[in-house]
Amino acid sequence: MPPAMPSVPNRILLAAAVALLPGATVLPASAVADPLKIGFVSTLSGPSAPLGVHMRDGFQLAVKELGGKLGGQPVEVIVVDDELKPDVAVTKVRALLDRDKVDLVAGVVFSNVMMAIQKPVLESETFLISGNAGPSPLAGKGCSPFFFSASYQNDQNHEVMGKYAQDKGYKRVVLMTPNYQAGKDSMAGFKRHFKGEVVEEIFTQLGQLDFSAELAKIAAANPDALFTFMPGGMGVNLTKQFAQAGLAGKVPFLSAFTVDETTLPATQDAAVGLLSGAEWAPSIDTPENKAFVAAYEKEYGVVPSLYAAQGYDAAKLIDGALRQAGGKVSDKQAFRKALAAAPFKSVRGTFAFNTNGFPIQDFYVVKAVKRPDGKFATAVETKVFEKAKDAYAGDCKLK
Amino acid sequence: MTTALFVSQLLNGLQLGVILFLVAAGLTLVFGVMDFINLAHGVQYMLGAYLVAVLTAWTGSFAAGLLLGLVGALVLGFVLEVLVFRHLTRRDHLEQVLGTFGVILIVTELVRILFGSAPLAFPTPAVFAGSVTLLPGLNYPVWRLVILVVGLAVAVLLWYLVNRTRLGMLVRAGSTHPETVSALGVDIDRLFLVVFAFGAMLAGLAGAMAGPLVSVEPTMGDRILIVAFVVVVIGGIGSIKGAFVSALVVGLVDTLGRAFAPDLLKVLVGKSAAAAAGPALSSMLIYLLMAVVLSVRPSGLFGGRSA
Amino acid sequence: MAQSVPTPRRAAGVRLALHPAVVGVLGFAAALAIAHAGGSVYGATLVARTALLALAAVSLSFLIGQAGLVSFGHAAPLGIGAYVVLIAGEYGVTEMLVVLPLGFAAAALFSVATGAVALRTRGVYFIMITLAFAQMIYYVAASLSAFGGDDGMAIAARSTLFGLRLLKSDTGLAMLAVALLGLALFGLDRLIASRYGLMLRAGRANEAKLQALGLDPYRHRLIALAIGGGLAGVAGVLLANQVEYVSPATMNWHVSGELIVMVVLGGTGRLAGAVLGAVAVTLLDETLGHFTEHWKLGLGLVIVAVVLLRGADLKALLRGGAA
Amino acid sequence: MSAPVLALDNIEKSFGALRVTQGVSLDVRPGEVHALIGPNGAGKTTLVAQIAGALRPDSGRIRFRDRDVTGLGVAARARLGLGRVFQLSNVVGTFTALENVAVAIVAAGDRPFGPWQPALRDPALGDEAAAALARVGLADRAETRASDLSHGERRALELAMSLVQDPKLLLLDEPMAGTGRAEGERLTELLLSLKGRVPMLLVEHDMGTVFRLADRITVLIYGSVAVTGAPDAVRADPVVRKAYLGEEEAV
Repeated sequence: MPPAMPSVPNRILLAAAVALLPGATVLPASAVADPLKIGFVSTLSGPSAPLGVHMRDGFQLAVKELGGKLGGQPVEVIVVDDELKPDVAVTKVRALLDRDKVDLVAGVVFSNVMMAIQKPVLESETFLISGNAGPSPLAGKGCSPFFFSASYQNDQNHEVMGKYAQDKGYKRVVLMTPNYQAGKDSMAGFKRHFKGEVVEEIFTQLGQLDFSAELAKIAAANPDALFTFMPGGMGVNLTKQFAQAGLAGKVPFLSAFTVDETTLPATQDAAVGLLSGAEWAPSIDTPENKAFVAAYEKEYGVVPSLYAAQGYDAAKLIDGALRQAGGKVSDKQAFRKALAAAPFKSVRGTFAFNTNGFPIQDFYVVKAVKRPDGKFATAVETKVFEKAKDAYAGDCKLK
Repeated sequence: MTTALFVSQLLNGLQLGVILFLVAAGLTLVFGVMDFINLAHGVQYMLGAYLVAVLTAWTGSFAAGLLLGLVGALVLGFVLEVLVFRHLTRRDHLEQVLGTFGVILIVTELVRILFGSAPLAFPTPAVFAGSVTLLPGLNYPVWRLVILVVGLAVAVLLWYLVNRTRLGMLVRAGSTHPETVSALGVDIDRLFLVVFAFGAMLAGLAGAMAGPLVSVEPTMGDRILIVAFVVVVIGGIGSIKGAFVSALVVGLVDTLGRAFAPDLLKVLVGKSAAAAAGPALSSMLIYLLMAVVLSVRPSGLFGGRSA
Repeated sequence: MAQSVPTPRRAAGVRLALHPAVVGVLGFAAALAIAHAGGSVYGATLVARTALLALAAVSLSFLIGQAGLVSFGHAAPLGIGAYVVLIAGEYGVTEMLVVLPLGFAAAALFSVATGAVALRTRGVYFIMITLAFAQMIYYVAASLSAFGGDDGMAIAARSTLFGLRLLKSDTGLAMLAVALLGLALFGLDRLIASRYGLMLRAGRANEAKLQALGLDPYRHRLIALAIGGGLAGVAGVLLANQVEYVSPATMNWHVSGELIVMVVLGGTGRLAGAVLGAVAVTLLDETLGHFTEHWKLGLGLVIVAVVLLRGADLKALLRGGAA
Repeated sequence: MSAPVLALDNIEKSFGALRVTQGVSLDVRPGEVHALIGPNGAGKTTLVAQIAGALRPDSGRIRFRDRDVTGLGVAARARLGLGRVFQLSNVVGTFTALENVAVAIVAAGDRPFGPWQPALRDPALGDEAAAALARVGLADRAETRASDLSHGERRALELAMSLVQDPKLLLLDEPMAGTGRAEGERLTELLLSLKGRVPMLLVEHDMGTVFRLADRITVLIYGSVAVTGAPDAVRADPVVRKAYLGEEEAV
């Protein structure tokens, strides 16, 4: 079959190609003219919606920049809101697979949603491109040839802060995360590289509003640093209250997914100077990144976050792979091979895939700053890991 | 050091308590006077925070923003009452639950369309930023003290209004003997309108007070609503005194529970068991409290009437 | 419902054919058949999901509409049923004929244990104490780190039926869900008309009178809670199989609220109303959700409109219009 | 003479500083109609609530059929045979008249959990209920919803509900209140037909009915018993005339 040339009108070419296939006549004629369908799963309602909105906007920005096409193919992106409820997500993903017959599924902010939907998606041998969630089972024993992550493995941004605390020579650290699996994983990730004393592990309620009790405890413990993981609204609450409690500037604030561009518009000055582990920041100095940040700010009026960058990269990854695979995903072997080569320029700079479908990339400590134009953003403070691989790839049997 | 920690946790608990009281007060009044379940009360808390945040940014002054915001919350309370709630007052509780749930969806979604899902900036007013030293080793955020003072002032004001004014007498009578009030020739609909709008304003004030502490986003009212209901029910429906006492108790139990329950468990059942059970236990403490109170006193602490 | 003796009896056949259980089952079966004929796998998914949600709503409607017990914690027995599938699966038990009664029993046990305390209260206090118990079990589930903690966990495999993998396809699951819904509607309807149901309904309508007649309906209500909770547990067993994933999110109070919305939207007077409510909410979600990210605005408007219109005195409106 | 069916011994009840029941003692003998009268605010409603078991007295004892029932609740006393007709008609409004009577039969102990079949299609239950309705003259109203019955009809229905329970004492709380003249007359006839078979404690404002029905009358003033005696003696009592009948005639 002839490879699809980007310059040739694809539909006609594809139609011709399909018509030549034996048995193609049994296909409904409309299927031929149908654009490539991508189901995009994101959290768009509830307190965690800003993360999902950024990820979706990043993805759609890339599609828009590419003229509504990926790999030269016209695409239809069907966005669904998982409401951060696994059972709702599964039902909606089944609709994407069975009713809408999507060719690809992308997105997913939260790991519990990812763990719930990966089964139906991967069992139907549909490719799943994560825009954020990177739970350890998918990186290790449960890895799949149809799964690729355009983000990171969950532990990594926490490991960054552990390594940073170790390098800084901090001796006594307090850890605080919400009481759920990701919180426990976060502490484990931090401790992988941190060898000093953990004075206290504080587990808070998920969605907690008031951190006064915990902050008083931290003040009393007077540690060398605080490491915390408070995604979304919890991060806003904690950051504001941390500043008010007078701890800012006294206790170094090390975090992951707590201080980023989804929360900075709300926390503003209270967050300036706080540190976070990330694989991307708007300040990364590559032409692709500069263009992305500028375009995103122009389009949506806010500074992009890492979720936006990952969404953008996910679209670019699909675009590149489609180009290599001749504009179609039906030859799964070929498309997998194309994806694994990561044929795109990531806004992060270096980006390659490990055997388990997770990226090999650099990780940084970033710091919240107020930019000269008055907007708040994170900026790279220091690079902690170079071309890092996740800790679970060894358990993955894929080659 | 330990004393300082304990005192600061006490203050934290009281401060959470007065915020809960501000939300619960309107809820319990509307509940008591009109036997009306208003799930949308949390939305009014959210609207208060949004109004004050936006108006503060617009006027450049927190005082002006707060004043205008409270007036706005009052007006929105009137509007919602006239548009929806007044048509639900004589209906079955379940219809009220359903109708006000619909209002939550509508208002939350409208706010999302207008302001987006992202949390809004609501900085601490500059005058009240930072913290003061109360005791040696005890630095306490000024804003939290402000909340404490405002909450207690409102409690005193409410006590005066309810116990010393004609309006208050009607409210009290209305919560126990609604037919008597109508028999007195009082327009119960107008009484409800006033009480409702006033309650909405108090919820708005609570939102504005909490704004500098928490993430100001469209669903911020959901969680506080459930806790406010817990407060109202523990205190006894319709009782301002009950709401006040139970708000403080719930605030203290929640805060002290989070602060000390895990450590206490460590001593009692050992470290690993405590690590597993501690956080779950401190999360459910207020619900446990409610279940215990209601099983002993099925109409709450100060409830005269079971609604 | 309870038709009384001297009324001319309709032919038994006609009565059976018009029974809401039969109508409901036929309706769902037709939907399933159409979906199947159209080759839509998702149609079967949708029918399965709607039927199991309808079952949960019907069990709540039995409590609210017949027993007068407004539970704001019905997500708890639903979630318990789901967790039974997960936990039994981890111990190698996957047979539906075992899991289903187990789910019923576990959920019923929870409902009775908490109900024994909750029934001391009335009205809004009852609403809130049921919420409290549901929140507690929610936090317990979220702390079960062996079963995924807050994230939840995928079930090993769907349950088998008679040792066969009949439920692997959503069509099979949908048929089971529809059959169970029909059975529940039929059984509850019988129960409502029985002496027990008569006492239960009298207790809801006028408890003081029932007391004065010498009957304290406490035991009747406890049994109602066991039945309603147990059926929600059955729905939970089906839910876990449909989603193949179990998480504490199922026990969130939002879910309890949504079930109440379904029941009240469809009308509390009849069990069949809950089925209509469940269908309406699922379809609204399905259609509006496809058009706009802000579909909840539409849902809210529909809910408020239904409530306000239902309250309006339509006769008076018509008279006013004619005058 | 046999022991009284109901005996109150020195009942006391206060709400705060207000003593609403002050040392009340009275009894109802087998077969008699004992009327309890008194001006508004005399504490009749509170006393009825204590007899029925809805309120617990602060002190004193209540004996019913030779049992101390002071500590028992409403349902338990009802099961012992205390039938009650409420001041405001108290039936299940959404049920038909027939269903209401069926409720009473089942509540009285006809297998409350019953067999697995529609209750009203059980002839044993349906026929008994229909017969009870016929006895109070409501045979043709069996299928009418109770809320659609007239005031008097609802009273009759309530009476039917009490009678199927084979009561050992009927506690009638102002049965004539709110009924029209003709309805009241029919109800009085009905009560007269029961007289001698079921002992009754009749709380009533309508003096005509009281003097037609009562064997003895107790007058309650300010929470305490002013006088107990035969109708003629009570009518002649100067205290009663001054405090109660005079006032009543003035109205």
